[in-house]
Amino acid sequence: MCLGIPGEVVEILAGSPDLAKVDVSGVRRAINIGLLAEEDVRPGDWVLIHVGFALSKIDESEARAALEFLEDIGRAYQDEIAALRDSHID
Amino acid sequence: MCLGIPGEVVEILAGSPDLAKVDVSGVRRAINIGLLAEEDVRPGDWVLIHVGFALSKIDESEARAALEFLEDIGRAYQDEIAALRDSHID
Amino acid sequence: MRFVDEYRDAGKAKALSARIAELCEPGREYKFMEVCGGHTHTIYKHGIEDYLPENITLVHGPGCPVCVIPMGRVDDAIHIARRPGVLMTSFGDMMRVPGSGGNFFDSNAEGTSIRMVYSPLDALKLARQQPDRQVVFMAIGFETTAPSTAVTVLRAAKEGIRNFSVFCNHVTIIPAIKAILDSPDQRLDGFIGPGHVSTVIGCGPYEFIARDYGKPVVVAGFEPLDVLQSIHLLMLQLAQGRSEVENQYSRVVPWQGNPAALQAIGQVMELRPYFEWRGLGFISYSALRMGTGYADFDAERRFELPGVRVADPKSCQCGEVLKGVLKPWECKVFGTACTPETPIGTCMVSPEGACAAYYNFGRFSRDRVRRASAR
Amino acid sequence: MRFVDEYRDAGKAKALSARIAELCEPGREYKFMEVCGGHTHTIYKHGIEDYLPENITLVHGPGCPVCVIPMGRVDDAIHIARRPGVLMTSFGDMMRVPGSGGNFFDSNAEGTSIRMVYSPLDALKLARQQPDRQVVFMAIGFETTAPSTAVTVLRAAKEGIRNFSVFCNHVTIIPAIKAILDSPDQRLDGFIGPGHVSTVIGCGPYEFIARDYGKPVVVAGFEPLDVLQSIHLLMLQLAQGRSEVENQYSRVVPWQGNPAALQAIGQVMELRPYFEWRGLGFISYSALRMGTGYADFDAERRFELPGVRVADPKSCQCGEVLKGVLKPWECKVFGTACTPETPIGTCMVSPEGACAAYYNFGRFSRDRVRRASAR
Amino acid sequence: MKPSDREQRVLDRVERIRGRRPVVREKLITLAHGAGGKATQTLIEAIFLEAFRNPLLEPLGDAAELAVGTSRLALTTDSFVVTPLFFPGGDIGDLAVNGTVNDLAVAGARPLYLAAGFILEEGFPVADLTRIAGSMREAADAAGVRVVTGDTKVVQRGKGDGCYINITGVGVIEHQARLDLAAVRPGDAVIVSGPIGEHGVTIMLARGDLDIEADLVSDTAPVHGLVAELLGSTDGVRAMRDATRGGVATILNEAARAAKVAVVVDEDAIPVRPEVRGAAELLGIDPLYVACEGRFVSFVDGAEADRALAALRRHPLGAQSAVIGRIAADPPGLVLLNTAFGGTRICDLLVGDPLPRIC
Amino acid sequence: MKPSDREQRVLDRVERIRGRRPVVREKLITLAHGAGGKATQTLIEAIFLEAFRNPLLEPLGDAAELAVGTSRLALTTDSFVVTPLFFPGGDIGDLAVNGTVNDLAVAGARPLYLAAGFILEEGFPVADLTRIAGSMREAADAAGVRVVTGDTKVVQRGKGDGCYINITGVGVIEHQARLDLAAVRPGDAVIVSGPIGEHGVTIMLARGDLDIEADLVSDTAPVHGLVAELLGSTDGVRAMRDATRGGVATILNEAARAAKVAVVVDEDAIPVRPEVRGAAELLGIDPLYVACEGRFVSFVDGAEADRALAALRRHPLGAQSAVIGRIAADPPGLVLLNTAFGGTRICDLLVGDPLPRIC
Ligand code: SF4
Ligand code: SF4
Ligand SMILES: [Mg+2]
Ligand SMILES: [Mg+2]
Ligand SMILES: [Mg+2]
Ligand SMILES: [Mg+2]
Ligand SMILES: [Mg+2]
Ligand SMILES: [Mg+2]
Ligand SMILES: [Mg+2]
Ligand SMILES: [Mg+2]
Ligand SMILES: [Mg+2]
Ligand SMILES: [Mg+2]
Repeated sequence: MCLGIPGEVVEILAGSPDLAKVDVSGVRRAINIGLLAEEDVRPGDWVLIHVGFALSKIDESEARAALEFLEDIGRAYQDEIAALRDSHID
Repeated sequence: MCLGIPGEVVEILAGSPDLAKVDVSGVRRAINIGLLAEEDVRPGDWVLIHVGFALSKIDESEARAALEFLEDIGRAYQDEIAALRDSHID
Repeated sequence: MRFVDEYRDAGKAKALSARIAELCEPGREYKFMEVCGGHTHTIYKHGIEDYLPENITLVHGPGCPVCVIPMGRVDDAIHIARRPGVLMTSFGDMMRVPGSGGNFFDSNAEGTSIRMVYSPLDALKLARQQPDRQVVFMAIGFETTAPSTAVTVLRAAKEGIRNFSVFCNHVTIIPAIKAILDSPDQRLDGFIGPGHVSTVIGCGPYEFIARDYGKPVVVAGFEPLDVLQSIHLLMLQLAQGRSEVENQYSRVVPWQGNPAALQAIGQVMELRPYFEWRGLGFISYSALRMGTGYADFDAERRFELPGVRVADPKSCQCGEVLKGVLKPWECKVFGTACTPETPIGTCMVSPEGACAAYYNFGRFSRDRVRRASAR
Repeated sequence: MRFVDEYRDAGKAKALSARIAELCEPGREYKFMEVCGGHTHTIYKHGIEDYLPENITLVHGPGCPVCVIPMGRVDDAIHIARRPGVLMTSFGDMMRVPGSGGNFFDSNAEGTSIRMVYSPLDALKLARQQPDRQVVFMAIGFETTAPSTAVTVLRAAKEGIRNFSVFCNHVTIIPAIKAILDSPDQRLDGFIGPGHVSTVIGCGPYEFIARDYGKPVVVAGFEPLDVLQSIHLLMLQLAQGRSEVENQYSRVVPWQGNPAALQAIGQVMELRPYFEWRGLGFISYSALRMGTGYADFDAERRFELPGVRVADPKSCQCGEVLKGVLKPWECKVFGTACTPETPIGTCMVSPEGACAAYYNFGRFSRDRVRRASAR
Repeated sequence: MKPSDREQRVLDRVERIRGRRPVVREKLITLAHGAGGKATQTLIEAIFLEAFRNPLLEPLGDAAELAVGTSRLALTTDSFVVTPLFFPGGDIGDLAVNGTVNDLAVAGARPLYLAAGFILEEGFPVADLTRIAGSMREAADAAGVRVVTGDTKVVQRGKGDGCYINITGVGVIEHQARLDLAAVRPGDAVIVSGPIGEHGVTIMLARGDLDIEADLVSDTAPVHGLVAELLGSTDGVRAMRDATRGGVATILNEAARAAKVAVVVDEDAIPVRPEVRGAAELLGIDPLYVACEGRFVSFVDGAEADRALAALRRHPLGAQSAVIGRIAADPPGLVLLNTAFGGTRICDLLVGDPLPRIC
Repeated sequence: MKPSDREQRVLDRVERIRGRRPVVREKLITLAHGAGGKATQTLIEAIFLEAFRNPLLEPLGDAAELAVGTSRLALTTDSFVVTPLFFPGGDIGDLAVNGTVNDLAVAGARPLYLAAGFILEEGFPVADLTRIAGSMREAADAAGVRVVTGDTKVVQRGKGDGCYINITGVGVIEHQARLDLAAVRPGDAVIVSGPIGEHGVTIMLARGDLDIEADLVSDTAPVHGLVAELLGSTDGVRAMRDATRGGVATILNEAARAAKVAVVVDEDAIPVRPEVRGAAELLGIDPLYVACEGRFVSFVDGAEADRALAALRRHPLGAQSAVIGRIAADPPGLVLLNTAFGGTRICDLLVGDPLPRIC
């Protein structure tokens, strides 16, 4: 519905507190962060970018938790596959 | 000072009595003849054209007279040259 | 790329795929609608269906901002662009959307200036740079995009820029979902909820789906593992007999959404009493227009519009595809009269459109592909 | 071509040449000024000097409409053309006339629209066709051309065309001739009178030259035999001790001129109290501007003009060339710094300009040419 | 009938229709006709091929192969209309020379001579022209070719864009191999000579209206040396194409259609610089469709792929060459992409330019 | 010193300065740089020749002569930017093909192959493009050449003028003669292959802003057959040039400069159609500077002039061929015109296009 890309804030632009320079894989653009005025965006934060605006600040702890869950599932699956393989060898 | 070209009136344009189609050696353009309103310009007349306007009607009898004069001078010259040549042969 | 690559891991996909398969009751058919065209795009672009058992069907929903624009609105935009001195701007997505007499590229070929911008702020910048032109921004998109338009208009107002206006075509997602839920020919088992629109509206607005219609909703991210995990969460709810709203995409979507964004929309725009959606017809209170306080920036008021309702071509079945009733290939003109080169319907235009996604990415038989793609 | 080819006959030229030679008093130098640049062009283009004895010198006069335009007027025209929406028009002759910062082509390269027209009526037509542009016609020329401008303005007024105006640079020939006659460094034996300007003003205005200054005047046509015959007529007057105004060009020039044309000029234009001529400086009552009744069509009033007087380049000796005091090649920069590619003075631009005519057509030694051209 | 059978019937019909003779449906030329995708192909086939049809033109290769006397010549032409004229990594001048050299090189020819036609817009700075001519000379020297004839036209302001350059190149084909996209066959390897999309993304950013910055430079370079390295290493090269307008994906589709094979590409094998990927993600475009100006794709006998790759990597321009896929028999005419995620999808021609998008 | 000696000294200095290395003084390109006169020559010599300098380019002929294998090739390129695209007697399509064929023919080559590059403006009617391609095909068939490769670009509306075409031609030189303007020598005859200026005047009138009508059609035609006729008739041909931009006068000046000779032309020997003359008189321009697209000038050993003329006149395209002048030794570098009136004048290069004038 709407293309949104995560980018890292590298600089809050002096003079325009609504604007931050955001880096996406080495390319940079000034992004309007006015919609995150409450969130105290700082360099190092990651934000979701849509049509030149930051729509939300990415919650790194949520991200970590979700990824751990996925990794657990992955690990469990690997174990099962290994078990399956072992059982075949038997 | 001003490029002027003789052209032959081939048609008075219907609806715009100020305009005449004029032919210059096979090329035609509509020319404003308003400055010759007194002259009763008609097809077959020759006019002097300058920047899209007819400035004067060419006076064919004057032209003929002038040319005759030039031809006389030319003929007289030819006669002299011939006489000169004859005198050399002698 | 952080927050991207880690969600494209084939190993974890296989694990999720196995878990999903385990949850399938034999003989039962599952139909989930991904509301958002972004998900449709992800599904085809990454080949997510390759990880799903045959009895899970993904049904493509109405959440493609371009696909729901009716022909008459494209014509209206071209009408405005033809006025002398107008520089029309919009997102690249709109350039190939067919109006009744051609798309924006065709219109430019006939003499208009319709330019792509990356952001509505870029349109405003053009207005600043070219004070002798009337710069119009054709705004499209759901609640995700509307705040950007609103902030841009606020900025234009603050700077006193007089040669800028918005041709507003923002739509709201909830009425569309409701229309689908109320449609008699629909049988869905759950919804993959739109992730990015939820950064603005939050997850609360979906609760009526779980509560009143008994269908689970999982708000999902846009990487393939996000989608796969959301399907897993939906299958879990079904297996456990639950119907709740869950947020798979909690790294990006706050449950409450973005209040500042909602506030900006509320300040600048107001709900239209009704709006025509391509294929779906008129839906009440389903779209936004400039509010009376910002009427000066309303292109619909600044330029007289014919506002003619143009009927969809007879052969077009976009409505059925947008409601998820038909698969793209089931449309009578799919791939023959309607192709990305010569689209009849909007769904064939946007990369998010179900027909375009299927045509561009998925147009082949699974069996032949499996043989060909073996490494 | 009738009225053209019969006046280019080499046989008759030889006859006239012989008659002219006969009239030369041995040891006497004859200097005739052809007032009109059209005659200068004819003289070089057809090689008339090849028919003249060494002791007859033709001196090139000021009658080249382009050559007398001062730099400041070119700059003014460019200034107008730079105003947004302006479409400036003029005759092709003006396109390469140098202003202080380049000519019209250079100006177009920087972004103006200065277009050539064949007739002022064509400029008016452009105004009709492009009502959203301000079409300006830069009028140049002597009394020959002024009636065309006047009639065009009358027509614009009649049609109520509001986006047309004239940047008037018409000049009058008599004050220029008088300035030359009054110049102390001048010794002329007679004048080849300007044929086409005389179609408008007639022959009467030259009588003061014969009467007050004792110099013969022969109003001449523009074909080479016309010029040669006029020289013959001048030589005859001198031989017979007469000084009269004669009309060699009676096929075209009525003695009274064209009253309708004079009336049109009088209706639309008025004499300027003074006007700057390139190289000659300010000459009183020597130029025309829009009359108060047609002020609406006066580009000088419609557009604010800097009206800066730009001094001629130091090295430029156009004034001396225009007065006939210097031969083109006697100018210090002739053919080195000043060439048709990089003209310093206006006389190097127009095909009627003495320097251009000499450079383009006559730049070689008679002796070498006689050997080379032998058939 | 089962739904999947019905689906297959629809898809078969779609493929049949795609094989039909192309027709230009538009009444007016649009930018898409110049983008190198489907619209361009249709225009070329329906109008130019139709009008000019002859066996030398028909392959529509990078260069035509001509017999003159006892020699085999290659002839190619391209007009360059890039905006901006000067961009990080190059300018229209070296771009034009390299582009022409590359078309000759990938046709298997040794580039020899260039003819250069300039269409200048009134008002174009002479200093820029001098600079462009200098770049052309440098590029020509680097590639060992000479500009032997030329032409200059000036068009009115508003009828050009500063400077357009057409370059036609003549080369000589000295090796024995018959390079032809139609010769590609199942089992062949698909090799790309370096990271993709740098030129196109650099140009997009250099235009300035996206306000995006990146440390990217155009990949414009002459590949004739690299090609020579490759051709010298193996006889297994079936065909090569430089990946210009339309990018790598367009070439793969041309191969699939010309040889009636399936091209199967592995997404994670395709070299893409992070900045290119970043810009592409931000704009919603796919680097596979973005132009390169110093990269080419070669189709090489699978058994010779390692040898070919090693040869390419020996050359500095080819250090990041990679085998990105292989040729299969079925489904003919399609390009399939195995995604990094483990799925498979079609990778079709685009209609026009890849457009920045928000959804 | 006598005035005539002083004058001669000035003139000698002028000629020395004219021989100096050309410098482009303008900061911006103007239309004059494309008109084929002095400004064009200066631009080409000061910028392009300076940048690309090599012995193959240096003759700046209609086509470069190249050795490939055992063959001698001719290569020429031209961009066509004519307005209007369709005009009495032809269109940009056949004009482009004929123009290229002619550059090859007058270089003594047999035209073989064409490469065609199109720059189309957004909004250009597809029907017009189809028509143009058709004309090109017909012209190519008439000249026995084939379009073997091409390129299409589309530029934004306002950055083109409908359709620009670049054509590059390749021909083979089979005869032994070395044709070279520098080989022209005193005593040679100057022959023009037909009436001059018809193309240029037709185009001026076809633009419509002069509102002048005439029964004139462009002289666009391929002259390779006529050239073959001429070359077959005598070994005395020193050089040929097609009289395009800048007209016959420009070619004569090029010959005078290249061979360091005087070219002496008789005005009344030059074939000019009455309508061309009429239009030229009305506009104040000289037909000698007006472009033709199907006429060429040849320089032929004076002793062979009759034979050459007879050969040319046998061919329908050359029926009105005429000897218009001859070569003299002095003054070198100048073109002299013996006027019909019996005088003599210089006939120099123009700076830019001949401009309609009123004075
Ligand atoms: S194939 Fe075309 S017309 Fe049919 S539903 Fe899809 S987009 Fe609409
Ligand atoms: S040479 Fe140039 S500066 Fe000197 S008088 Fe002639 S035009 Fe004027
Ligand atoms: Mg190529
Ligand atoms: Mg090519
Ligand atoms: Mg190429
Ligand atoms: Mg050329
Ligand atoms: Mg431009
Ligand atoms: Mg030529
Ligand atoms: Mg050429
Ligand atoms: Mg040519
Ligand atoms: Mg190409
Ligand atoms: Mg245009």
